[in-house]
Amino acid sequence: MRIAVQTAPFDLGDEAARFASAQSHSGAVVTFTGVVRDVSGGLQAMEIEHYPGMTERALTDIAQQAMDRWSLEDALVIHRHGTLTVGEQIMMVATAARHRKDAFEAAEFLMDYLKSRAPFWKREVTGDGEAWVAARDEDEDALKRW
Amino acid sequence: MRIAVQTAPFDLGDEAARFASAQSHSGAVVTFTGVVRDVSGGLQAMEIEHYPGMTERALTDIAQQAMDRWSLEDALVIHRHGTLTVGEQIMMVATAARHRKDAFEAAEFLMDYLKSRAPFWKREVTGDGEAWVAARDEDEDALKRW
Amino acid sequence: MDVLYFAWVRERIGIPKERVDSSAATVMDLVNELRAREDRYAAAFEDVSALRVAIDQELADFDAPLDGVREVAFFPPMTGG
Amino acid sequence: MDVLYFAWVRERIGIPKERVDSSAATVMDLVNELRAREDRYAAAFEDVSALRVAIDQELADFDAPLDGVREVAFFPPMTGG
Repeated sequence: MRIAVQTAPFDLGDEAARFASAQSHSGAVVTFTGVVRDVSGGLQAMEIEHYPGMTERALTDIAQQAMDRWSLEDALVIHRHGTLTVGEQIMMVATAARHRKDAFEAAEFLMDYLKSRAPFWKREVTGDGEAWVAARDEDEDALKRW
Repeated sequence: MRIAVQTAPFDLGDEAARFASAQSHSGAVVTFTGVVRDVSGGLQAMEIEHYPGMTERALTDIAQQAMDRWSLEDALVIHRHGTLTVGEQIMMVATAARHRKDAFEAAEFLMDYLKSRAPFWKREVTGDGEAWVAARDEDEDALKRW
Repeated sequence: MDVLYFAWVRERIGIPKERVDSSAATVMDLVNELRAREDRYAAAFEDVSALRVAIDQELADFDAPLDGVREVAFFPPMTGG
Repeated sequence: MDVLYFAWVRERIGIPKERVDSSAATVMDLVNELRAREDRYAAAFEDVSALRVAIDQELADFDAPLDGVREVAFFPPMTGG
């Protein structure tokens, strides 16, 4: 299990390949990658603030819950903070399990909890100014299925 | 949308990175990778037979169904055939969408259909001989949720 | 028409493909014709509930008609992924 | 104790962190003490239903006791991922 909170970019390809090759018993590897997207046009940057100390604790706790709840061999969470531009990778999770159902469900669980329970806050910078991204009700609702 | 049926190995890292970087509107990229695993010990090789012609048609049809059913920007399916050894990557799917729910669901749909509706047959070679892998009832049941 | 066999169906029958001249109306009629040929066919088609069939490279049912069909394939349930 | 502010809570109050000497029994008591200080605090804590709180780096409720607590943080709902 590895948790990384960093400003530096990461390479999805390298991380996915390294994660998959480290597994000796897993037939199924799932990855999720979040990318900065310009939904309404004019996005110049995405700034991500976090709570140093609590962030690592929260991500470790969420990943450990996933490991306990599903038959996982391994889990990976990488989340960036700082200033990102359109097209940059914000974060990724990866899960490895014998069966695909465990790998998929655990990856979705990690994403749902990470979205609403890890202390990150996004701010969008456009030509018109800056605005904090509002939490979505559907992200909070997504937790109810677990 | 890309479908590849091949004997050659593929590089999960390269494929995942290339797929993700080709998307301009997607915030969410999910990948699934299947790896040859030695469940009961003594596996020397995994032989994968397929039905040339029908395989490409079936995978294209499954991927097109996923594109029609979810808001996907893109989908990728790579599946190998021939002789593979433990630890080798058998296949992968990737999906890209604005929202993670679409990307996750479509990837699971692709996997469920690919498992039971694409004409591949696995044979395990061990020191004791060779045996065709039997289809699992739970894989057929997995189709019912879609 | 061309008749193709895959996986253990191919192994039991001993060939991957053959040309069959048949006036069978449905897949099941064709199966019964093949069963009557030789023991190896009877063995391969012993339990059709354990088999799947594709007509012109599309999955089909055993009661599907064969009129105009160019290619029929028999195989066990698929195990990809 | 240390009191931390993040995202727009930090912006409204104007500082990321401060030392607060308080005998508040619960988080809500602390919020009321802060509200009474200055308008910028009153603005930040206007609607606590729009806020989240962490006590010693664990998410908590506004009625949680503050006895022995070293660090309290206030912030809007999280938007990671």
